[in-house]
Amino acid sequence: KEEPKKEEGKASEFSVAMVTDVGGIDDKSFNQSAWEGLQKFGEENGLKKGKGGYDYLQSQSDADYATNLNKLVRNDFDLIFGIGFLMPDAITEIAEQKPDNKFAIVDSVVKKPNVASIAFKEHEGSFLVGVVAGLMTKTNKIGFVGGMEIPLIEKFESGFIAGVKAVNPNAKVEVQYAGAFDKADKGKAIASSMYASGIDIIYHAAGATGNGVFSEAIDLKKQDPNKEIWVIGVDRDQYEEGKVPGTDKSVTLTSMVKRVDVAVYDLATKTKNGNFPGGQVVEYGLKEDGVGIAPTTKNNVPEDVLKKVDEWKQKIINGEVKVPTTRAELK
Amino acid sequence: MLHILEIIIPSAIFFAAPLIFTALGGVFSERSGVVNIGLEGLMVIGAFTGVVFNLTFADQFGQLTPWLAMVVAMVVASIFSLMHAVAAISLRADQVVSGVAINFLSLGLSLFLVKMWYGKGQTDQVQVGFDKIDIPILSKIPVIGPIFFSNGYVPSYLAIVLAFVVWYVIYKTPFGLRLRAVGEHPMAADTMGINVTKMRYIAVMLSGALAGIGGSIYATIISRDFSHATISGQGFMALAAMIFGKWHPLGAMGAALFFGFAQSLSIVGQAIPFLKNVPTVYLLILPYALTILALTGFIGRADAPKALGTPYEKGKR
Amino acid sequence: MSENRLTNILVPVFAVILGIIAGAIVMIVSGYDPIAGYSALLYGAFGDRYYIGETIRQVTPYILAGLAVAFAFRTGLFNIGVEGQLIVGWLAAVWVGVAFELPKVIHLPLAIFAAAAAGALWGFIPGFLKARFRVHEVIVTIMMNYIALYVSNEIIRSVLSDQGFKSEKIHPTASLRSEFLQSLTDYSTLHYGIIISLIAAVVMWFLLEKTTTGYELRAVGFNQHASHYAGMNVNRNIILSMVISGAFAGIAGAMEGLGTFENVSVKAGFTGVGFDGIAVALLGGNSAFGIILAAILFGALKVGALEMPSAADVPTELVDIVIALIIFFVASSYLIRLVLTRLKKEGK
Amino acid sequence: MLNIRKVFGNFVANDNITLQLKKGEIHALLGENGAGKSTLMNVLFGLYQPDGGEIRVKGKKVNIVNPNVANDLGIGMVHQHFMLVDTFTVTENIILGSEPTKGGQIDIEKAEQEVRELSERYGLAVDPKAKIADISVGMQQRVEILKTLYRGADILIFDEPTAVLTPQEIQELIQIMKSLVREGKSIILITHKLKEIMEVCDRVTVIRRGKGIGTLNVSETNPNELAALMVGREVHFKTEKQPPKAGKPVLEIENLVVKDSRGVTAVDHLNLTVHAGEIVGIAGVDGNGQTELIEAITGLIKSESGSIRLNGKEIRNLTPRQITETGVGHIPQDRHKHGLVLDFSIGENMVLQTYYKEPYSKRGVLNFKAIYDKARQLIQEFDVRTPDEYTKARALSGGNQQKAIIGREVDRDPDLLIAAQPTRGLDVGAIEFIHKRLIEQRDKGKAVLLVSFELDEIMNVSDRIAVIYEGKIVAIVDPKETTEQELGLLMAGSKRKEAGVSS
Ligand SMILES: Nc1ncnc2c1ncn2[C@@H]1O[C@H](COP(=O)(O)OP(=O)(O)OP(=O)(O)O)[C@@H](O)[C@H]1O
Ligand SMILES: Nc1ncnc2c1ncn2[C@@H]1O[C@H](COP(=O)(O)OP(=O)(O)OP(=O)(O)O)[C@@H](O)[C@H]1O
Ligand SMILES: [Mg+2]
Ligand SMILES: [Mg+2]
Repeated sequence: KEEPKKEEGKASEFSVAMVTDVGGIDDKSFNQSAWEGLQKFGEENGLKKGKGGYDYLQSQSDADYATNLNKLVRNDFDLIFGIGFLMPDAITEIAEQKPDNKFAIVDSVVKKPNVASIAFKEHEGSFLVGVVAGLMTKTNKIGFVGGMEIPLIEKFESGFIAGVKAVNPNAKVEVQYAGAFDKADKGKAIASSMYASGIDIIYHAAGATGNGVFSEAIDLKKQDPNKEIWVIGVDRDQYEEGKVPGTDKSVTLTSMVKRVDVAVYDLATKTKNGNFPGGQVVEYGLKEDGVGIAPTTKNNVPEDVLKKVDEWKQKIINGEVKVPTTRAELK
Repeated sequence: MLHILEIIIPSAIFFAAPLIFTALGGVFSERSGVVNIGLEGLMVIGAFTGVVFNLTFADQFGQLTPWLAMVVAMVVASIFSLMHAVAAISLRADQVVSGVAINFLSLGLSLFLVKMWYGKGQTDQVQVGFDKIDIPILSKIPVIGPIFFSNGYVPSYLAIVLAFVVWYVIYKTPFGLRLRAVGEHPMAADTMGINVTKMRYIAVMLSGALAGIGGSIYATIISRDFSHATISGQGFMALAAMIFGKWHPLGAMGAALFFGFAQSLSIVGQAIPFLKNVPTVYLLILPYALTILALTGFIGRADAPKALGTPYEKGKR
Repeated sequence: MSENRLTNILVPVFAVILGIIAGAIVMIVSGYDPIAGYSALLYGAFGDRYYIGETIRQVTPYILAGLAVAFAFRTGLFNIGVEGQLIVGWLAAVWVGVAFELPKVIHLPLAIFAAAAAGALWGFIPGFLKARFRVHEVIVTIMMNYIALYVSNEIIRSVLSDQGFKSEKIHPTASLRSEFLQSLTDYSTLHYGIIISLIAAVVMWFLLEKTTTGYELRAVGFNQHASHYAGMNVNRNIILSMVISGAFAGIAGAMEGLGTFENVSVKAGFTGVGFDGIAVALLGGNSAFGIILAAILFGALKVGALEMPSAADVPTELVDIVIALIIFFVASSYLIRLVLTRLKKEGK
Repeated sequence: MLNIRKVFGNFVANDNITLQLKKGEIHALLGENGAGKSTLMNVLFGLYQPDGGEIRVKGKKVNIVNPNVANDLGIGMVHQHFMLVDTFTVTENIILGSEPTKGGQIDIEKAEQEVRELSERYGLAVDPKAKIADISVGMQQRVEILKTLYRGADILIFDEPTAVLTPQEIQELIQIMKSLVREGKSIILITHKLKEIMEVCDRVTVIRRGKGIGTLNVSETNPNELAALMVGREVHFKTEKQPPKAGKPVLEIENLVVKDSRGVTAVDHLNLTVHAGEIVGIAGVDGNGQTELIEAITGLIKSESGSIRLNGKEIRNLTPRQITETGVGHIPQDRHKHGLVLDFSIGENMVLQTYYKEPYSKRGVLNFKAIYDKARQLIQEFDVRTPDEYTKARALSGGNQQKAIIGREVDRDPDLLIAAQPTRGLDVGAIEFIHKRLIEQRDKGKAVLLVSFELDEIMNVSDRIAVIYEGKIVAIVDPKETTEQELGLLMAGSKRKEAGVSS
């Protein structure tokens, strides 16, 4: 039953699919971004959504990763993405079982000849938003809210703090982890306590937990429109998330965007052209336009600050400044 | 220290409010003799309805939207609770099991609908929420004012007022007397011409209504969208608060506030010097561990309504 | 007698049929094609040997979780804490699997035993509190679930990894995986756990129905006063029941830790298997054999559901609705019984 | 009530029964257990809907669809099992369902005032503010009566009101009933006690197996005729028995002190000896320590001090199992709570204390063949009416459940058999059977300790009567040399001397 389809698929087109983690393709974060990249790739190459074109499967729990990957293998997709740092075990396993298939993993590293690993230099992007925060703070107290305390998020934290300190050594950054990426209530409570203690800018790297940070900031702003409090978004441009109802203002100061879409699109294109970087780690940083600050930053951040940010960006790209990726390096 | 209280107490209150509403619902249901493990699911329905209504009608109703969403969530959840009522009261199902089914069903159904309507795993963020307020006059009281009456949400204060209303209803009105009689000794109530089935239906639907409110204000104030993780355990916390509070409305409110306090402490705790070195895990499990300790008799014995969990069959001895 | 038994079998069968019909109605109302939906589900559960392997893999913890719920239920206790017991069992199994290097004949049983012991400990606490302070086990077990979740997450972070989010992979000597089963099922994650589950089902049946211990446990479950009167140690039996139930749940965790995942990671929420166990036990009529059948049904539904979005565009949540409705219909079996007696009467 | 018919499933509980109640009379309703008395009354009170026949009140056909309608028609019922909410006060129980209100709130003061007035008018002496849990059974019954009066009932139904009362309380109740009739009320009285019918009733309707047998004027009949009508055959009231051949002491209790669940001393330095080959009956008003005494002997609760010896061996505060194995059999007072696991089959219930012993189990594994063989034998021997030994105990009627328990306890052949209220709620036929079995044990040289609130039973069956009052044995009397009046006084706490008998 599968044989004829295989020939048909292989002969005519290149097909690509991805497995999301539990977030789904609209998590306003890397799953959504990845899907946007895949859609762009599909549309540009005239592919249809579904088998033989481009598609995705959403996981209900971590038990589903392997099953979903396997399912895509069985549907003969030429390149299969695993999105998220929870996926490497499943990818490793399936990649071993199916050495003839090509896989790619986002946000993690799998050392297999048929797996390409996509990594981002989140610390570089975080550094830039750290610069914004360091220059914009009025109270010299800045907050960082992490999802889970894992090495990946530590990259955000370290880069951010380094950015703040680079421009404003007097500013204090308070760090708190919510312990989960889907606990808005925790995010809100942390934000509430941070703002109450005089912190005026919070950078969150906490997925849906960050929704709570936005919600608190918006409510405070509604209560007192003159209050100077800000949120820094993550992964995507979160300007919309920060909109204060009844006004045209947003509490989103800036966002550290992680262009998973760029990376996914890029890797798919490479693979289609026969340049699959199997076994390699492909890094996307400021230089590759893989991370950066959101264009909407100009709405709330004055020109001179943006200029400063740009200077730092150049320094990083040039290699003049090396951004730390761990707390140890930060010190 | 005072400053820390100003941080902890307001967030304790807004954490507690959904629990208070839901726990008060639990008081109604269980006082009438119907166990309601389904509070969690009813909160899910409330959260789902509240968010969907808010997203759909925010343009029409403007600032009124969250309030209307709350009312609609209340109505929908109380209709949904009818399933539990029918199973537990009319069909004599095991009440715990029926509650578990409610929890499964509400989550499955609401996520199914979210996927169908929005084509994705969670809704968008609601744009119109409740406003934060400082209560006029009261918030000006020195010391207490900033701690208790500032930076709060209206529904939170409503929850506390409601606890007193429920207390009045249950202990001072004929309805309350009958409700308690039905939960203690349904056959006695029956012989006194009280319609046991009707009373229990009303009680379960009230629990649905209040859990619906609890869920909707949770979603509107705290999570702002609806997904599989929006309500994850709050209903069980409310249940615990109700038991902790000995099936008494004011007790349930007190317990909910206490849980809110523990939760807010577990979050804010990291900023408090002497708690800084305590691993977060201790603060995370604090509410649960305390509930267990409380149940073991720390706060005296709690006597559940006698007929709790037993379906009433006319003429059965 | 036999008529009664027939009803006992017919009730769950009717419940399942009603649940599936209701699911079809939901699909029709929502504008999906129920035939396409259910065919996708069926294909995704049993379509070929790979899917069958995945289904059996899912059935494995379901059987054990169902046994855990049912064992407590049969002895008068409602163990909603299976989820938490499963989590600590999973943790313990992986811990042993990672920390030691031993020959397989020792390592694997030791890891499973550790899981059982951890689950048993987690069951012991509510059992003890019930025996000693008459605290209702439903509430304590719910609380224990959360404590299990947070404590195990913390241990994974600070003991099993260096502030990471998952443990290392267990040593192969502690693994339930097998090349043979994988080759048989085209690289599914099927592992030897299914055999352990089936053995556990037999153990539960024998223990409860055939031994004096089981007699005591059941007696205490039905009537503590009469059991006390008859000279049984009521408190000891309550604790024992929760301990055994917890051990089953712990082993269910071992199935995940030693078979499906071969590691343990920080969880943002519950696995759901423990709660599904309630459904399994209930549909299975709390009997060992019934639980196996119910676990197969629910396992197939869960695994098959994954095929529904891609093949028929139906959200996987449909299956959760169907399962919930099945529980509902079983719980409300009074209605089904009523209909059945009506039918019987008219048949006469 | 004319030609009332009520069917449960295939079972006809009431088969064309007619009962006519005249104004101002006390009308007895008599029948065996399960004859259909309660069912008939529940139909009258609107709890059940009749499948046939009609009810007329003051000549008008009525349709009583629920208790509210019954209340409106002036029909009130005092139920066999009290319908009171323990945690409520007397007043709350009385007003429940028709509460006086003031601005939406219950007007509790007004209600209490009304209850007080009613209570005084009928000489009921009830404290409106007391919690039900804190008042005696007799008082609770008065609350039940007040409930009906509060709703303005003219027709009062009493379902076995005397079963739970002490002789003194029964006398008081009879006075109350008489005063009610004087005030123009009519009463239907259900009772198994023929003596009471003879004493207070004007007419009596007898039903048997759901069928009405007829209505008689009490003044024109006698207990023997009534019993025969009820059962359908001759009944012997006096149990035949040989004089006892008392042997060595089997049970010796000295200075026993037991506290009840609330920590109040319930058994207070009690002394009692029971010999082989005799039946000692314990007479006393409920709540004087009988329950605690028995539970202490059988090990169900711990005692504070003193000594309990069985055949010379100290058994105080051993576990129930150790005590059972020493040779104590116990027919518990509450058969549903202690006596049976209702959801076990009859067979499994038959080995409740012996399941772990051979031949019922070997190396921890049960031998169901042996268990059910034993069950069949006992079912046969003790005439337990059950479809088979696999039937759940729950499905049996009370009398048959009791027979099963007695079979099990007697079969273990204990040296001491404790029977607590063994015939409570049973009909005369079943009572006769159980009394015979107790005497049989005695004649086999066993010691029997009987606790009962029925003075008839105590007088009939015992060889010696020990009167218990406030946790002490206040007197030991010979049933042949005493009267119910004397016993009643002793039970009420008056000293023997005052009763005119030297000790
Ligand atoms: N709800 C019921 N469903 C089925 N059968 C019933 C029900 N209630 C009573 N019966 C049947 O009707 C018969 C009459 O019961 P009822 O309670 O009226 O007896 P009774 O004369 O009051 O007996 P007792 O002297 O023990 O009080 C019972 O033996 C029983 O078989
Ligand atoms: N609600 C009921 N539903 C079905 N059967 C019933 C019900 N109540 C009683 N029965 C049946 O009626 C029969 C007699 O029951 P009942 O309790 O009236 O006996 P009894 O001799 O009056 O007992 P007791 O001495 O405890 O009053 C039993 O076979 C029982 O199974
Ligand atoms: Mg009876
Ligand atoms: Mg009766």
